[in-house]
Amino acid sequence: MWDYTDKVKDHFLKPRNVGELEGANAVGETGSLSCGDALKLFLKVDENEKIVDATFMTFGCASAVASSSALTEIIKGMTLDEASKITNDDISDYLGGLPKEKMHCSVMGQSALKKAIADYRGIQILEKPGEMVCECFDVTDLEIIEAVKANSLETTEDVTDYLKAGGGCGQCLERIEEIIESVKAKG
Amino acid sequence: MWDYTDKVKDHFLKPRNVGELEGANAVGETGSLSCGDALKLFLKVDENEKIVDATFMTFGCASAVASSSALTEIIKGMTLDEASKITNDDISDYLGGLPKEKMHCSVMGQSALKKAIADYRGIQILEKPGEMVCECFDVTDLEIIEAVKANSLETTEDVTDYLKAGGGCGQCLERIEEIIESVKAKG
Amino acid sequence: MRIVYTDNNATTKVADEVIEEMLPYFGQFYGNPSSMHTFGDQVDKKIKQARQRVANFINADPNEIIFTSCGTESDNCAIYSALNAFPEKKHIITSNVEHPAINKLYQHLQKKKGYEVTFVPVDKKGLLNLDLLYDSLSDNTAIVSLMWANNETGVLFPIEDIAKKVNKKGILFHTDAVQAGGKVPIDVKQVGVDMLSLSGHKIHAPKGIGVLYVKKGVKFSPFLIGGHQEEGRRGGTENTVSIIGLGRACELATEHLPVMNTRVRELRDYLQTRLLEKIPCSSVNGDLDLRLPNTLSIGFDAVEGESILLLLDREGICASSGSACTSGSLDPSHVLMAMEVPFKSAHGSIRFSLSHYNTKDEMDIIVSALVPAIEKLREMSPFWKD
Amino acid sequence: MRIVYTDNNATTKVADEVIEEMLPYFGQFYGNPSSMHTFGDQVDKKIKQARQRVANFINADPNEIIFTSCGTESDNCAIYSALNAFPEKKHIITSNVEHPAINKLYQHLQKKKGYEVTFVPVDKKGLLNLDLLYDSLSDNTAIVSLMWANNETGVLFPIEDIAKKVNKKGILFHTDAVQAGGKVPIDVKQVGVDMLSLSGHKIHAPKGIGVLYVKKGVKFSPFLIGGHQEEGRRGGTENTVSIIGLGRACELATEHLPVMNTRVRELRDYLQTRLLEKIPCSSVNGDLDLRLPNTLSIGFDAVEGESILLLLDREGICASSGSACTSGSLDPSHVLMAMEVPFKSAHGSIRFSLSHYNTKDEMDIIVSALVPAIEKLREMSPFWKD
Ligand SMILES: Cc1ncc(COP(=O)(O)O)c(C=O)c1O
Ligand SMILES: Cc1ncc(COP(=O)(O)O)c(C=O)c1O
Ligand code: FES
Ligand code: FES
Repeated sequence: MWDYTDKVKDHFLKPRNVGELEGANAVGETGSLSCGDALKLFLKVDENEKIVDATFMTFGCASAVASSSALTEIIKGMTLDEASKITNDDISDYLGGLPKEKMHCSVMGQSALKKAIADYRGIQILEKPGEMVCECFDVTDLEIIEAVKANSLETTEDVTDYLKAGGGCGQCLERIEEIIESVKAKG
Repeated sequence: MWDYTDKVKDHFLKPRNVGELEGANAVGETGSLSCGDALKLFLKVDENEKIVDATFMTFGCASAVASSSALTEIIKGMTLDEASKITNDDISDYLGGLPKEKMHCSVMGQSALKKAIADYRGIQILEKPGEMVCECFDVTDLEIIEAVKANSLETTEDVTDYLKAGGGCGQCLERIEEIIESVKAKG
Repeated sequence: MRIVYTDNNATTKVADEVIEEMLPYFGQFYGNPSSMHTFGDQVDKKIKQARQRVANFINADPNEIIFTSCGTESDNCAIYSALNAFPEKKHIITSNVEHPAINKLYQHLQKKKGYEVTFVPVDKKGLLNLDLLYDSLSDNTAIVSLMWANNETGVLFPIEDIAKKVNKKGILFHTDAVQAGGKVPIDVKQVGVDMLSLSGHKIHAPKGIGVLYVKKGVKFSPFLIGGHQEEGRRGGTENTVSIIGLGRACELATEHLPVMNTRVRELRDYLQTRLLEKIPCSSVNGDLDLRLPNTLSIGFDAVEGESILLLLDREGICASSGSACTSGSLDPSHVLMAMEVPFKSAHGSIRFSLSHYNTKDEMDIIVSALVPAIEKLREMSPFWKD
Repeated sequence: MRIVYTDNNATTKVADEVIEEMLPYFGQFYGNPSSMHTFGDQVDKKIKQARQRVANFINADPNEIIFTSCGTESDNCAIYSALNAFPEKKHIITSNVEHPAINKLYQHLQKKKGYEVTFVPVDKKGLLNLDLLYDSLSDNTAIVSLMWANNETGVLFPIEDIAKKVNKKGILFHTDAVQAGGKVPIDVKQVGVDMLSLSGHKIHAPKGIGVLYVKKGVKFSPFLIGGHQEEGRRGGTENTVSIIGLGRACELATEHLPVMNTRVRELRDYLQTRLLEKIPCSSVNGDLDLRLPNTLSIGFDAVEGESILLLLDREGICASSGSACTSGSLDPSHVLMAMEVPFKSAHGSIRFSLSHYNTKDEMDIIVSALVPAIEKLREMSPFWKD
């Protein structure tokens, strides 16, 4: 079982800012039903690009709920520029840390926020090309291939050092190793 | 551990007729130091070929000692003709049975007796040709090859049914299987 | 806090009677059963008794029983033994809803050892596609391994019929009966399987003891190579205490089998009815009839399993989502996916698995805890209103 | 009858402290450590503690510890893992005095799997021929496996020196430390082995629990394939109770190590001196110095081991002849044969192996029983007068 911090448990059991936000003028969605984790983030942004309110709806595990709840607390009162600098580590730190198997939940928060900001600013975010390999750190096969080639990476540990990929739950390590080997095979 | 009958235990702890027999006129020896089991049987046979006394010296496990002790008790008073009909089963029965892993001890008794009788009668017993495969029942590889060929035996169970070999401790089963297969291979 | 334990397909409480039987063999009768002294020999005798008890449990002969270290070892051992017996056959068959002890092993054999593997699919109710199974049998097939009862849904496969058909073709048949043991009667003579796996900790014996039944005459090759233990079929000093415990547990399991099929089944059905009644958009996974009497796998739309479990945990209720083995993974259980349970309810599926220790009272506690938990999670789910 | 137990290399009494530590985890805290509830999680925490305790025992990191079902599984797992890591290498090395868990496995690999095997011989004192060992290392060598201490004679191999030389060539090195554990200090960081096996029941934990230490960075492939337990390195629900017991046993073993080297060694030496003094034509097997402090293998000319053991058994004395694993065989132990102990005394060799539970009093009981026993057997031996 996961070792959740008291902060995570608290935000899971008593999530802050749950529900749709009336009058929201920015929405960011990430994840899906099939993934098992999904987050919909609602922001109300004033004319100075300040986030005056934020709510969320989450489908997922305890840390997904807690990460979403934490995210809304963190960004309320920030400007969009400030908020755009928020990383998954900030979310995880706010909660006193997440089990490594659950790091992807904080990544999901960061990603929904990015999308909401883009939504407000009318920018379209392109889906990353390639196939998702590391869900924990949102890294695709193309990114790994590139890194392996560019830096002559030899082992999965090298890849983790460069891209974080594989440094969470470890589910993707086998796939990363395959990728390294196929790159090597092609010379 | 072996399940020795009370009779076996009794004959091991209080063996009858131990030691060299003064005035013995027939001696049979079987086994050796390297085998881990050896029996030297001494008989005093009178002019009517009656066994008037019998003693033994044994190196070996409890059932070897008990089998030797039992053998001397069984044959005392018999004529050589009667004694020559004693089989290992008689020895084992006398003791209320032996663990299957220890059947070879009773075979050793039978074999020493045969040799002692031959010694008295001045007959020379030829060593069986071939290599010993089943120590429990004193069966050589040549005997097994012959039986397998003559009767188209297919399995180790078949061999055990025909020759007893393999029906004791089972140590030789792998070797028997090899022999069957090599016979088959040669067609 | 009062614990309501309904996770008996994951593991069970060691019965008091079993503990009592085992205790003297730790510090008092601790001899090695292979030893040449009475002190070790008395342990050997006790193990013989346990072997007989286990044999009685499934109507086998004692020398058809090999003690292993767990259900997983029994499964691995059975498959490797078959492959060694028929080294020239390169095709193996199983279903797509097996426990990882078979499923992962088959994947390994497929990916790393060049075996051709048929994963026979199940339908939406979790029932095996028998036509596809029989069509896939070939001269090249070394072994068919199919679970007797599914650990997640409790769905039963028709092992007796399958064993007959597979045997008729001269192909070895193994069944993983780890979840069937103690819940449905097992008679190996009647069913006619070649090999069968059991695990102690699913029937109130300790964790870390398993059984592989190998039918007399079936060619066997050892998995653990070492000393002469288990008649040369498994090296390693015997786990004496757990073997002795397992013997007793098998006796108890036989005694409790009728209760399983009556009182435990009624409790399960009661829980099922109440939950379906009280929680909208909920649905049972797996065939309602061909199912273990103690198992309920139930899906709740638009919510996620771990969250449900943690809310139940706060009330002292122990259950599981998917198998206890899925950790860190975002994918819903491969069993529910194989049954094509929609994502919407697959992610929110919970397994309650009962034992004869459970009471009606406890079922009511579960219902009272689960209704508000699902409500709360649905309120924050982006998929609930859709 | 009072039992004098001097067969501790075969197996040991489970310590009272170990039983106490284990007991609550049978019927009270019986959850599955993988479960998503606090009830299972508390067992998981306890297992983490046990893993740390085992790691401390040999100065390893907790994630270098894999729990297995016995020493034999640890040995088998280590070798297969190495072969999988280097599938192109077809040569493996061991000694000719290993326990069957290695010896039989190597024979199997030689006969059935086409491996070239070097069995490095020992001399008359049981010491390894290091020149031959080093000469046999080649680019084609997948693994070298050598026992730390011999189970029959107690003779120690210079594992640290060997590990250095083998590692320098980039070859994997495994040591079977099943008999070394608790008797001599083990520090894997200092010794630098890649893999190391332990077994619980040799250090006052239950039978049926083992450890494989795998150094960080050493490529590993699982032997038992199944669930994600042991970080995916061994499938199968954890043997929770025994793991917890083993953790405690490791703590105790560290505490008792000084006693092993003083009081137990003195007892062994006392027994040895008295027997050599009182029984003519007796001789110690194995090097007198490079030897475990608790082990005495002593041969008596012209008599046979089983008979001696049965006479000792009548006085409640537990010892063994050769390894506890030789059953039904007429051959003397392969260890004594490898040392070229003459048949005359090899067949009549007895192993006494002590623990800290033994007393001087017990040594005297053994001497008093053994002297007349040997006399009696020699009287009826055809080889005694020669
Ligand atoms: C040196 C050695 N290795 C391995 C083993 C096997 O350990 P286990 O009986 O736990 O499988 C033993 C003891 O039986 C042993 O003495
Ligand atoms: C169907 C099935 N097979 C095999 C196993 C493996 O048993 P064990 O955990 O004893 O290895 C389990 C349970 O974990 C199971 O449910
Ligand atoms: S998917 Fe978890 S570390 Fe990559
Ligand atoms: S050697 Fe014992 S049965 Fe053949």
